[in-house]
Amino acid sequence: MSDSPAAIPDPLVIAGRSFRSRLVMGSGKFPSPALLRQAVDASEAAIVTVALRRVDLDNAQDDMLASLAGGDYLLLPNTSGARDADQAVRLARLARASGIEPWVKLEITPELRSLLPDPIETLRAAEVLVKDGFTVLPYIQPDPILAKRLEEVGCATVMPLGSAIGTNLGIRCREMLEMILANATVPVIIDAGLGAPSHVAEAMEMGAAAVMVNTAIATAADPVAMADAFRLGVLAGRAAYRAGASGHVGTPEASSPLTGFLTS
Amino acid sequence: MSDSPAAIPDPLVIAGRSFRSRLVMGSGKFPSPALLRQAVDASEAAIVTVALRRVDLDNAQDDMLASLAGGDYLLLPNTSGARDADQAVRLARLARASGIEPWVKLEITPELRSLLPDPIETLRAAEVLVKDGFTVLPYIQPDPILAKRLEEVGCATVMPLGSAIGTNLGIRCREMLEMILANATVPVIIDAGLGAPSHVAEAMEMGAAAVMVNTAIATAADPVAMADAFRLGVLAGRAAYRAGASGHVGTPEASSPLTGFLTS
Amino acid sequence: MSDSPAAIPDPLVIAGRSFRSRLVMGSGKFPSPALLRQAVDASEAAIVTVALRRVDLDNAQDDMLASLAGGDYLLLPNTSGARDADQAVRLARLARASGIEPWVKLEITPELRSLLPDPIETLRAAEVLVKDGFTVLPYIQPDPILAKRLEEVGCATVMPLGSAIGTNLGIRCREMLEMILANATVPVIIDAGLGAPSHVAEAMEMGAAAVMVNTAIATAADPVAMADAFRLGVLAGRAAYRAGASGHVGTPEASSPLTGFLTS
Amino acid sequence: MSDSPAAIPDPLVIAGRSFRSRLVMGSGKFPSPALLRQAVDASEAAIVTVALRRVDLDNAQDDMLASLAGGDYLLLPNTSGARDADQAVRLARLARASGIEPWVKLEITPELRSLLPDPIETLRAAEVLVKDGFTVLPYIQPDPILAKRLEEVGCATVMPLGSAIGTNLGIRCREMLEMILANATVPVIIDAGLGAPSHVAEAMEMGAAAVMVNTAIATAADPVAMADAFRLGVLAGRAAYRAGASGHVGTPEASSPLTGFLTS
Amino acid sequence: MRITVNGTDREVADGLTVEALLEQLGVNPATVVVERNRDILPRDQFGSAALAEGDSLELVRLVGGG
Amino acid sequence: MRITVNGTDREVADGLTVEALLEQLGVNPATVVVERNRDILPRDQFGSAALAEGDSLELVRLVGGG
Amino acid sequence: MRITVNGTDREVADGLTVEALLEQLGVNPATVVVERNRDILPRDQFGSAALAEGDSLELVRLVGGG
Amino acid sequence: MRITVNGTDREVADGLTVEALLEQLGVNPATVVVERNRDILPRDQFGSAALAEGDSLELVRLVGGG
Repeated sequence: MSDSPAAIPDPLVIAGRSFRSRLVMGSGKFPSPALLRQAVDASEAAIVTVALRRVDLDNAQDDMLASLAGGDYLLLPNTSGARDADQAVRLARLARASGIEPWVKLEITPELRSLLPDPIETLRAAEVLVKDGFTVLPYIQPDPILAKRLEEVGCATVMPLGSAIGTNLGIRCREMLEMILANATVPVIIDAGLGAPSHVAEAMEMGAAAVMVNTAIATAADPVAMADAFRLGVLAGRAAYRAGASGHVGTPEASSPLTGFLTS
Repeated sequence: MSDSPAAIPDPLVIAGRSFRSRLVMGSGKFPSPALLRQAVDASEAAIVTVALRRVDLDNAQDDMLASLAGGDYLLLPNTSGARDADQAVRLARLARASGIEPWVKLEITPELRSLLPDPIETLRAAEVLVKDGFTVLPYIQPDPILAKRLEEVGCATVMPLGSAIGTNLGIRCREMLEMILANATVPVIIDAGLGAPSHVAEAMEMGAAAVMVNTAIATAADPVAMADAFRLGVLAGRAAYRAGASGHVGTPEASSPLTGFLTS
Repeated sequence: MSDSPAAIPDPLVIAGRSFRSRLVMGSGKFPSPALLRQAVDASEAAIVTVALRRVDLDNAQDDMLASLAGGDYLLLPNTSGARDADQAVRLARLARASGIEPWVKLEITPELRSLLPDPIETLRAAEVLVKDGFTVLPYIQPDPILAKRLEEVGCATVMPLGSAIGTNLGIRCREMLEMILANATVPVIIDAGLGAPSHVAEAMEMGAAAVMVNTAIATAADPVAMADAFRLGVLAGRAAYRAGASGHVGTPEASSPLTGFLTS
Repeated sequence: MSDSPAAIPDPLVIAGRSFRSRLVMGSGKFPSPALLRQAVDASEAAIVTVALRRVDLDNAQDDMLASLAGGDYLLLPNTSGARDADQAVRLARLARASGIEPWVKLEITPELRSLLPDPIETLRAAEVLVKDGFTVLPYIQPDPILAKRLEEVGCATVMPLGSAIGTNLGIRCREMLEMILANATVPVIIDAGLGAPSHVAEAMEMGAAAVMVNTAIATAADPVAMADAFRLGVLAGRAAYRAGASGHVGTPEASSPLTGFLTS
Repeated sequence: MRITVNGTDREVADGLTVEALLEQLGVNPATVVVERNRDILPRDQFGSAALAEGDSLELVRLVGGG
Repeated sequence: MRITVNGTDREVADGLTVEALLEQLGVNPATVVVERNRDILPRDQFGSAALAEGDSLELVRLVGGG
Repeated sequence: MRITVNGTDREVADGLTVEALLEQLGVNPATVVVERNRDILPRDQFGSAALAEGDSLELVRLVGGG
Repeated sequence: MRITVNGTDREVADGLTVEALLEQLGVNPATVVVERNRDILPRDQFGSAALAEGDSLELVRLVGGG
């Protein structure tokens, strides 16, 4: 999941570590472990998020993630289910104890209906987890002031949402994201609500360092093909960002010459 | 530019002819013939539009298109500069006489400032050109009724605009395009105003058969890299269309399980 | 419905005639004749559109429009139901024979599902009706070239749609409407799809001379209160247009002073 | 500024107090005290925000607010200039000491360029000020979780922004505002970025209890006329909300009858 | 004799005037517009215009519409 | 003695009251709010409150704002 | 003795080790994380850690999530 | 004799062929399209087609366009 920076062209660098892909993929909601693995492979994601849950003692053998073994990606545990800072910290430490690396996607959502992040608890937990040695990637509203504060307490990235999770609405608060992108000194990963390759392409064109997608891939009719579509969308948007888009133009402009025959 | 349909996966088929790419590229506004050719190659476009103009007798050797020789794409002449049906028909016939195939991108723009198409003259010219044996691809407003009438007189496609030419504003009259896409029995190529890979991805996700791009590639800081970015954007959008996007969702929906530890 | 221009502040002037209101109201779909009349009165509309239909011989007494008698507004018949120019001309002449003035809202919609206007037939009918002495107000797509051609054949206004009729989606092809507004020398009345007072306010702020509303009033829970809401929305947007809006600003700007206490 | 609730039709009620208008007007940036007063009167606002600043000892007589004396509205001091909770609390107490009522628009903006609110400091200051007896109206991002927490500590309203202050961009994060409106048990006042009557009408149609406007009125070519335009826009949107809008419709729908002559 | 009214055949008395027909049908002559064989019949001729075998009439009027 | 008013040092007469200072500065006591050494000074104490060496005053008032 | 596992009371043999409990429950020790009375139990202590009356255990593991 | 080429009058030798004219002008006959008096002249007639007094020629070719 990480080569030496020199080896990867245009790597995503988080906390000093280089990743070959700018697509972070979530592993929830897949119809089967096999489809999950095939979709992850098709996505070429270098970071795959996972959650932590009680073992179901009636199906103790069940292991959705077994199919992910041996892959060349970082497993990034989230703190989904946490409703406050204490719960999130507890979840992060449990995840670390499973033997994976001390990275955490910090999400604290007190309200089950919307699953929107709590800014107060998120900052509180981020401070604790950073001090505890975690590489912290917090999920937040597109709130530029909060993003800056999280950066100041040592978060490795910020992960503002494009729109509410699972809605597939794409980027709905564009100006706030633009302000975050303009001021951040850590990588900005746009997360949640990105429902189509055009959405992730837009995010990358705006200058996002990476994007995160789960629902739109996992619930597609063909998740593996959709993973490939998102992979292409990220590449397309990133390529455009680097190629220097020419920007909106107020007035129409011909693409054919305005001089010459019949117009003379 | 055309293999047997069997040989190309998911080909674009216009008037019975198969094309390996769903990106139509315009050749105007490039800084140099060499960059034009490199960008066309990077785009992997199978159709490249060209215009027809008086030879500049003071620079008679000048040949912008020389660099395109030998390429594996259809040269599709447009009728840019035509202000009415008669001029467009005359231009189409002159283009055909240059030795290329009898295909024509029909555009009639009476007003130089906006370069918007004239529905009346376009239908009139389309009827004449179809009878004269041309394969006609008319550039139009996203007007579903006009699209249907052009289809009825035998046009091979319709090419509704996303937004005014050269503005890079993307798709601005989405509902009208959706109605055209829902009703068309010919391929719909969305043309004009597509300024970023996210725009072409969106067009393809909506079900467009192809897209056309010129300004956004030709005026990018790095046109060759941008051509590649658009190539990827088209592939991404098409892949998503085929993979069966799961659509917008009215309410937030978790990607991690809602059961288990800490939520019990 | 028309005073001398001097008497009305900021009148809408069409074909030399002044109207006290910039809200054109449609009379279709109302639950009862009484509610229709109350809503028209609440709207303060000076122009009310009507349609022409066969008398239902099983209910020959039925007269939806009886309640409109004696009102101070112009009854403007439309050509709804016409699928081509000939039918529209026939309808316009029948409407005139009913004894009302020779004004007509020209709408030609060949396709029943979308009810979108046909640009070719509309121009054809407009030419005939103008020559026949009608004051012609054509319903069209937001197509700036078509708008100009209709103006050139003598139409008194153009009535581009905001979005498809009955959808309440508001203004969806804003740039095209802006081009029509910038170039028109006749009043532009934005029609169809305006589903809320904010939509009509936006249309008026853009510089529309008037707006037309029917579905959103007639199908509201309280049509009379909604008619009043639209009346206010038109007044609000027109007042803002005349007051000189200060326009979008790229960057945030304080409304409180940036100097002084605690910031020194 | 406040009658008995019975006397005002559809009053805005904040902290048990009724206001006759749902437009809150800011008093910053006006060209002159006289224009400020005329605009306030034209707006019919029942709440007018003010700021607190050091007396300029070189122009100690200068009193921008003298023109507001004797008006029938609540003067609502803001904490503009505060960069953290301590500064905001200090400002609120100073404002109260000036003799006006203990109400405060709480705004804490650590960053001068964007003037966006700090969620952490805002919650902290809100708790202190509520305990200190203030009626607190906090300015926030459209963050539903933060809104709920502020409500829980006793804020009298929440004031989420439509878009960044002074940008006139209108409502840009609509879904988040909708979630706040759906869940709030205190009045929601949409503040900042509302640049046109259509914007405030939209906010009111969505169910906002009130809106706040300053820049768009103060910087209009004619601030008094613009204040009237916003007054009308608020009334229009509120009336539509109460009249029961019929909502968006997926497919076109005729406003004229689809039966009868020429369609039979 | 047989005539067609609004697309439906009817048997009416020979030489019936339009005015009489409208009265039979209960149609208010003040608001109806009559088209006979594709020609508009002016309202002041309703009383004098006698219908003929095979005439095709359209009786239309204004209704609510947008 | 030296005091600080709105961030600027000033030399004033010993024992000057706040009321007298405001009069010297031309500041209307009816609209000003006075904070002395971070404590708000009630308006009814302007006349009796004598300034002391090193006092830091903030004189603020309401202005237009959004 | 009685302990609580994932929120449910269970009767187990006195002095049972965590490793033995996991085996009884069919839980793979290589992927599970065990929290005992709110403290994480390192995996290398599963074999030696004896459970006591009233212990509260959480057995958790990584699953798919976004 | 005088002819018009791309909107500009020119004096050329009597009886000049199109092919010769193109050579004089330095125009590549392989890529140019020639319209004479509004009729397209097939490329294989460039050598044989003699120009006449007052002829109006358009010499056009494909260029970059969108």
